Amino acid sequence: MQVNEQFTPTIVAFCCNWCSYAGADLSGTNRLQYPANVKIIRVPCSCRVNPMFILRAFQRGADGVIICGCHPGDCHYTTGNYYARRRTTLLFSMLDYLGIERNRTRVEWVSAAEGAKFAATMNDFVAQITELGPNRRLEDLRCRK
Amino acid sequence: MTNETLIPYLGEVTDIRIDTPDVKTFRVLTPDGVKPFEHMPGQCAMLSIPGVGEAMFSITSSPTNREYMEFSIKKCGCLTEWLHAMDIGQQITIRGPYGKPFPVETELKGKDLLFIAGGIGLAPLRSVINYVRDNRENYGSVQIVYGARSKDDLVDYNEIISEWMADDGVEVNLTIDREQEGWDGHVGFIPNFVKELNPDLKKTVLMCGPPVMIKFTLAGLMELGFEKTQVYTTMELKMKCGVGKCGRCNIGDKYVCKDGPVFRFDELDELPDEY
Amino acid sequence: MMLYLAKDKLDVFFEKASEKLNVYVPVDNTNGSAYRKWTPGTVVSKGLHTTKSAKDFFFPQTENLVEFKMSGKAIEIIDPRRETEDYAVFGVRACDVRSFGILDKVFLSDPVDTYYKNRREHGLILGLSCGRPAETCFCGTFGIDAAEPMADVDFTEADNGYYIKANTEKGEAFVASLGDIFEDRDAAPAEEAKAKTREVLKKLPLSNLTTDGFGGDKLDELFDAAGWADLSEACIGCGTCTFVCPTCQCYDIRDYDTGHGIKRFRCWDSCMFSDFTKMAHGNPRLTQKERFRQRFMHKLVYFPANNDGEYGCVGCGRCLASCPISMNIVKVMKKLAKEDSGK
Amino acid sequence: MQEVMKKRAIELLSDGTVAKVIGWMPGEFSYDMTPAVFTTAEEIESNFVYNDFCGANVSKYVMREQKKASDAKILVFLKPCDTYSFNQLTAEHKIVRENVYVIGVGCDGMADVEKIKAAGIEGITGIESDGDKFIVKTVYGDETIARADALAERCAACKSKKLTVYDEIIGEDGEVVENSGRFDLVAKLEAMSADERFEFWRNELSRCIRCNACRNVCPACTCEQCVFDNPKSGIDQKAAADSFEENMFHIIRAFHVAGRCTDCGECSRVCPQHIPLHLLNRKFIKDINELYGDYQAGDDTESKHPLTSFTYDDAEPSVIHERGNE
Repeated sequence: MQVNEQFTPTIVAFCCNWCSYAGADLSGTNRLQYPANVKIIRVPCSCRVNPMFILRAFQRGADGVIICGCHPGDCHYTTGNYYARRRTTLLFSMLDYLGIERNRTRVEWVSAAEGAKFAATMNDFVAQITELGPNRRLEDLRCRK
Repeated sequence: MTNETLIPYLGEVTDIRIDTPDVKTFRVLTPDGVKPFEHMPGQCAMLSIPGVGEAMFSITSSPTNREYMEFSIKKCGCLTEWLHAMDIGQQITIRGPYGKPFPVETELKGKDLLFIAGGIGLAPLRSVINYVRDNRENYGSVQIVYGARSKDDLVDYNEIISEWMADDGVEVNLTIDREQEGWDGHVGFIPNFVKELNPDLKKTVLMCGPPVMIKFTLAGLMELGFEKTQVYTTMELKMKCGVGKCGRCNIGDKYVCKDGPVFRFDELDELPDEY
Repeated sequence: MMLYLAKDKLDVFFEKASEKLNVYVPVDNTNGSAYRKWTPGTVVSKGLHTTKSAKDFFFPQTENLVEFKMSGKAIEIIDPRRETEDYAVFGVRACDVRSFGILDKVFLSDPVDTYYKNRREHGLILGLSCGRPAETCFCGTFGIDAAEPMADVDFTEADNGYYIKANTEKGEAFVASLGDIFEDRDAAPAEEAKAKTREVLKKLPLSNLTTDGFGGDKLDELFDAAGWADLSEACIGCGTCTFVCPTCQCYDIRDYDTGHGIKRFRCWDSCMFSDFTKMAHGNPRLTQKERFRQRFMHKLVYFPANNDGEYGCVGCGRCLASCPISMNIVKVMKKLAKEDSGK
Repeated sequence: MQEVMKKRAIELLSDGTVAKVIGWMPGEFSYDMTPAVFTTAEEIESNFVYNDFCGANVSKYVMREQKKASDAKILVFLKPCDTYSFNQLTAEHKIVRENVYVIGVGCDGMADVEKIKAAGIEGITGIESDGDKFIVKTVYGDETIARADALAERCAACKSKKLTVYDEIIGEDGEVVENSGRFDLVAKLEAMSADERFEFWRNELSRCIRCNACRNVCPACTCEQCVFDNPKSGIDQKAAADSFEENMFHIIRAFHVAGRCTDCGECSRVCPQHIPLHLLNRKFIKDINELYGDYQAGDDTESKHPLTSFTYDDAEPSVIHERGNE
């Protein structure tokens, strides 16, 4: 795919309230830069992310979706992210199976103390999606502006 | 706009009156400040909020009202909740008029009329009542029996008290389901109230209300000696197109949106029992 | 004499026709076929039926009706329609041709559905008489002759080619506009082919199915028939029969929020779906029995009551072939007729 | 076999063991049987059929009948693959096992009339089983087709002929089939490039007409109200108005039954557009087997579903990104 110089991807980041959202907060207070086109959606736990959320993000114009939760073993609810891990693995595999670019999705475990990791992850993910170009395979044409 | 049936006109809500805890009356004009279209009593219009939904509502105001159109709407579903939450000045879409009106210019002319309404069922009848009041010379006596769960649930109590009750030749009988402080009128359900009132058998009845009220009131009227050919009602079914094509309001060989919503009970008898 | 087109010149015909309008032809896919726009190299399906009927051309499964732009309390209404192109549909069987007449009765009656009318006026139907009807066919029950589709132009396969007959002015103009690609020939082989088809039709297992006991005046007998409970017992409430049916025309109107406006579209709906009549205050058809009954009552009683006795079924047999539990209008008609005669 | 089944059904009805019998009634052309509920011996005597075309999985009807009357005793005939669905429904508390009398019916694979038609046989008026072939009567003359060629696609790759639940057996119980080859097509797809896979699935899913047959027939789809029917979900799409919605419906549906799908193949059987929907479900099954250990839904009613359990050292989602061939 030809990479459009002007292309600024829309990224949706589902962040768990207890770790990754706090991590995002910390990266903010530390004045670490990450692109403004990352839209953070706070969820109580990474396992709250229904596969439908991910698909609907793509439907409404996301070019990449990233899910951030506590590191395995650190879940505020003890086990939530273990379930999320299985679910997202299977969903990503299914998207890949359908021929949808697998690199449009990612899971990262970011703790409340990892502000730097959060910013780095987002920068890396944005770069990755920019390189991939706009989401065309899992797009709802009616929503295209 | 065009005269396409499925493409609506633009309407603007210019006034919202709170009638009861769950009924509001909306005044609708076009953005140019005129009435969206002419109609006859008993006819309906499709109101919609794009993105929320579209539904059929009976037009509450009388055709004799040349200035605006009014809809009394009870909060009970997705769209009505949205309508109840909106403010004056909100634009909505409107299309119509749909359906067959009450036969005010034919069969009802010169007749003594008995209106029986329960709760929000007054909405479609209010249009007829005011039409009759404005063309008083064309009709005989008018009796209105109206009931609701409580005094607070009587829709537009003000108009009933100050206008209808003040009219000569209009008899208004109100009832509520249960005793209530500040209410010295009749208490009891409509079917029994109608029987107690023992109306003249010459009257033509126009009835609207919840299905259970209709069922028992009709039985009561039959007991008193009324014929089914004397009783009209107006129905409600799910509708989408409003013009007899989408198939949703199909009962037997009739489409409620096109062949109704006003039916005489002997006509309803010929339809399968699916409403 | 009749116009004749040799089989090996069919592509020439499509090519010539495509210069004037878009031509759609049935094309095979996995275990079925569907209409596709003809382009050089397209192979026309030899199958009897397309999996879905041809009603899509006039009444597509989804279609945008109107769009809205919302800003604050204001709404802007936009008519999204563009100019419709002229097109021709090739290979339409007699049953489907008749179905268009039934859809016309719904959509072209007052008030006219302009979306439908527009497509109908721009479309040209090229019918194809049946050579090898299937066991599921029962068009004869509704007085349809599978050998004479009665489309704008009829094609009859015989003598290694097609015999061509224009039935309407539009069809005649179309045939004339293609000039000299047809040749004049004696019509005898075409008549022979039709006669052969009619012989096969007589031998079909459903050839003895009649509409006796059904019609606009049979509401009372049929509505309360005991058979509905058994017939609908296994129905899973899907929309397969409705969606493959050439005459089912119920639709839903829905809004879709695109994030920067609202698109109001209509889409096929099925009376078999549990939410078809569901509204805020309840649902008048609570069980599958009532929904199931509605579909068949509509085709066999309500529709004829409103349309001079014409039934809302054309006997194409698609529902027989595709129902997940093999319940269909033939079984319904046979059971109810039996019950009726047993009274 | 049909006669033995009829005899047992009548016996169990007569002695009061059961009040209802779920079976099949005949169709018009000897290949179009309809599932039916019988309540009297006379009905069974005159109208009960069982033959090579009774492929429909009737386990979900048990749930439906119990919903109407939860305490009615029901007799159901289940083929091996149906028993897996039955177990799964029992595990999910959708069926009260005690109120069902299960007769397991041995199975050697069911025939599919689509296969016969695809072989070019038209105008079928009757089909007779004759050893390893079928004699097909048609209006255009008699034809024969080898049984193996008429076997339903899903039966050709049968995962198990073992009856996993029964009160008694008619016919012969079988074994789980090793190397059934049911994942061959999935593996073939996995080996394709992303572009090819996308092309393949667009071609298949674009035919979807959203009739909901796959969902309604699926023994794992037992939600009281499907999210795609719920007006409050925001995605109660009635039609696949956009290619996105075609994808979403099938991804979500397959995901929702992942780990619970027994691979009975009903979704592909009922699809009027012949979309190979089972390939979505099988992908999940294959992934689950490879990532979290072999698991067969409906094997029993006790084991925990792979999506409601986990281990501490499960694979990270990044394994997907690290796979070969993008």
